[in-house]
Amino acid sequence: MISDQQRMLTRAAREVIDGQIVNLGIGLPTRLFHYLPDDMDVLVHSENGVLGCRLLDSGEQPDIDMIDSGGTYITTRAGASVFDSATSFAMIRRSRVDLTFMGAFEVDQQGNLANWKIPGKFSPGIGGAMELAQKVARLVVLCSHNDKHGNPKILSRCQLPLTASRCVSRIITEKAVMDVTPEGLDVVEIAEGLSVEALREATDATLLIDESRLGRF
Amino acid sequence: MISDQQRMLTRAAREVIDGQIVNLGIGLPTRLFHYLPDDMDVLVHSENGVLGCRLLDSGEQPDIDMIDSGGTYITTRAGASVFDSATSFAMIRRSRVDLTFMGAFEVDQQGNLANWKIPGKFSPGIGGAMELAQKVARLVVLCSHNDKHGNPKILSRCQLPLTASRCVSRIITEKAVMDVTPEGLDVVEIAEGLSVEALREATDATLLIDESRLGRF
Amino acid sequence: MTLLNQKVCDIEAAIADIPDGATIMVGGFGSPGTPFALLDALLASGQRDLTLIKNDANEPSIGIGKLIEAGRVTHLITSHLGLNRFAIEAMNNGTLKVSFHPQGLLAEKIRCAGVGHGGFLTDIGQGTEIAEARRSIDVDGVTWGIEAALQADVALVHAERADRYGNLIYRATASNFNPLMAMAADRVIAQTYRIDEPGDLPIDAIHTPCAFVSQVVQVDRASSQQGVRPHDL
Amino acid sequence: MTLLNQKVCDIEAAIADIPDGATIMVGGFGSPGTPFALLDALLASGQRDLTLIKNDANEPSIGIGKLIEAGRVTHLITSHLGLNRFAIEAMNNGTLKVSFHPQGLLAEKIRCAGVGHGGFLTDIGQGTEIAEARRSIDVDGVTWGIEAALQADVALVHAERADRYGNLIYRATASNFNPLMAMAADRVIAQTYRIDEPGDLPIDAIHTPCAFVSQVVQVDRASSQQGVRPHDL
Repeated sequence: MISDQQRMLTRAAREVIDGQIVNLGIGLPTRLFHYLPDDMDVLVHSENGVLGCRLLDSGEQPDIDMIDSGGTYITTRAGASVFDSATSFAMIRRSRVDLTFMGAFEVDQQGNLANWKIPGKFSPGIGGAMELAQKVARLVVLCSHNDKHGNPKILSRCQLPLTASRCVSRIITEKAVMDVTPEGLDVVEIAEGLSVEALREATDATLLIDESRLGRF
Repeated sequence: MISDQQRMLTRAAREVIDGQIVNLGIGLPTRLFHYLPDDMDVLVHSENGVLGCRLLDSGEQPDIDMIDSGGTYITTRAGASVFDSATSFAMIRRSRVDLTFMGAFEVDQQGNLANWKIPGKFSPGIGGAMELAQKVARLVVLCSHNDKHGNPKILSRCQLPLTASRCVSRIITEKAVMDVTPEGLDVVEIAEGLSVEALREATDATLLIDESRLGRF
Repeated sequence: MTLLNQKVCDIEAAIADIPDGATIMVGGFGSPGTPFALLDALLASGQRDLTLIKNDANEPSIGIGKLIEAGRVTHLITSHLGLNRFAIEAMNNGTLKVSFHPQGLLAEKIRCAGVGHGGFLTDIGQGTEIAEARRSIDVDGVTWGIEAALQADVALVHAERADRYGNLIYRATASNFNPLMAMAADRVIAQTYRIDEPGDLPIDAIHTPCAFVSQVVQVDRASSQQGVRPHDL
Repeated sequence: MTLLNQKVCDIEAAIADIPDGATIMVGGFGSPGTPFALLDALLASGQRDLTLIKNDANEPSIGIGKLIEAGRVTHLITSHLGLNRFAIEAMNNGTLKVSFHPQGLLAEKIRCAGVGHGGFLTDIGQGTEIAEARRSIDVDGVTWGIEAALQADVALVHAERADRYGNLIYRATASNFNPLMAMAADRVIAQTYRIDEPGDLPIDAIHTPCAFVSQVVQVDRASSQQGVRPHDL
């Protein structure tokens, strides 16, 4: 049986269109590397200065000058390029990265995202998250539906300091695939076997659910 | 017998210190290429994006992708690099070009320089002159002492629109070598055979002349 | 943005949907780096009322000189027209509006748009007529002139070599404004002598990563010969 | 500036005259591009009360981590400390002042000093606490945040290869902040594995032209091994 994470990653990989430039946030999104088909013309951008990352094959020796922004040794695929940090963020700020996946502490129905700071508890710095969140053409949040205490992370309004406002297009959790709309979060898919009531209970945001067209994943 | 221009250029070449980065303005200063000794570690910067220009040897075929900022086909010497226009002007604005030679319509005893525009008569644009004049570490003006009507170009105050203010260190004409000082133009050398009176007559600025230490060139 | 696998196209298709009145950046400093073939296609395609952004106006009857002489350019944003007497004439008789910027500031205004900033603060031109035309601001007791980013609808750039994803390599002094303009326009059309497969260009040698480039067009090396002038000096 | 023919020197001489209290930029994103040998020399040389500017704090007990743990750093200007728990601890217990900037803005603030501008206008962080800390300005009806240029007394950079004039070539993701910092400090000290004669580096391959570099120091390739970590993911 596949895990929730595997199911989320399999679903998330379907967001990627052949020919796109994609950035994978640190944590769970980085694992999407394993889910992208090799035969697609997709380049993975990493903000430390590389476009066209791929994972090392098993047994392939790491190059100590070649990491991604999370510090993992990577290598490059055909069509890759390397560049300095200014060029890397120019790409981001000019929305030349088509799609990014990011984790979240909180995400809300306005599309606001909080994923960098928990005042008094966690503040290691913003890194590249703010620019990615604000400027990448399409931002898909990939996170657990609830925190480890069971509290909803999908909210009507974020409480934590924002990474960027009104930046999220879609949210994928183990429970649902939801799109940010002016009226609320439009639930386009729900986890196999999960009831609409259970989803509503686990969520602290306005959910728009039309059961007649609700997909399962 | 050598011409006035040859004498000026020979004198100007002595301004260059081994190990410097030098920019040669369009016109007469460009001819300094011919006067720089080959055995010096000197790199000539051209603002279109090359550091380490040299003239083509006679019979050497031009490369259509390799010009200097005046449009002349050039080539490069050992230690050269090429770069984009932003990098080229970063070098200039950061005063990483040690020395530039420029022509002048007018130059005055405050070190103000006018060499880009004659309102109503000549205004083809500023090009790179403003940034070079304002920011290169040392600016030596290389120009005729008087215009073609015999009017002084060395003035107490420029009348034409300025290229940059208080930017000139030294002026070399066919008549004299003069340094800009708070008290006036300090004449350090005078042309062989020229009288101090003739120099004063040809000049419309305060000249400081101490005949006991006055060099000839 | 254009998908990576859909960038190679023919020159007429690349130019055809540029509208009348477009603002177009054109690479090149003098002849090197000028996208002569794209400019010839633009001339043939017929767009009017263009605003061009280029370091210079090329020389008479080549490059953007052809477009200016054909009356297709309303406004030229540039640094220097010294080598094109027809452009100076058009400026002087009022048929061509010309906006001049110091060369390095022009480069930075373009780069500024290319990296997604709104403008930058400079001390270049303080005390000259350049500064009189712009707004200034005091920061920590220093007065800076504000230069706004300069954007365009389209950039036409020239590269020595490319791959079909749009990675670009420039050569020698044909680089100049090309890498800056290749970041700064909504749509970036690159002409090149050779289009390779992804992976054929060394990763450390790529000057403009493909992310910035919308379309890649292969042109004949002979198209650049219109810029060749007698060897001088 | 340093004359072209006087740039090669030994590592102790390069570091020795950095004063206490200096502001020092340090290249590198994580380990790649971090000038480990120069940092070790700085540690040995004894300067105190340093302000460091680096993307991150390396990892515990390597690179600038050593300087932080030795109590030699008063202020760190950075983007992210995620991989160095000792640096986070020092920040939390108040022994290290930390100023955070979004990574791309940090890069641009450095680059801004490197090209001689005073600052730039950005919309990054508008609507977040980043924007509350800075001044803003309206230009043509759009509100922009003003980010000031970030300068330093010294930059320590790492290059794969150099020549004795100071031309630099970076490699792979060891480029990162190095070319930006190599423009932005009053004095730029580059460490490299190999110093060639002028003319030995291909002119199109040079990333940082020698004009920006003050001193070049040859270091052993093994000096970078301190940044090697077990292969993860």
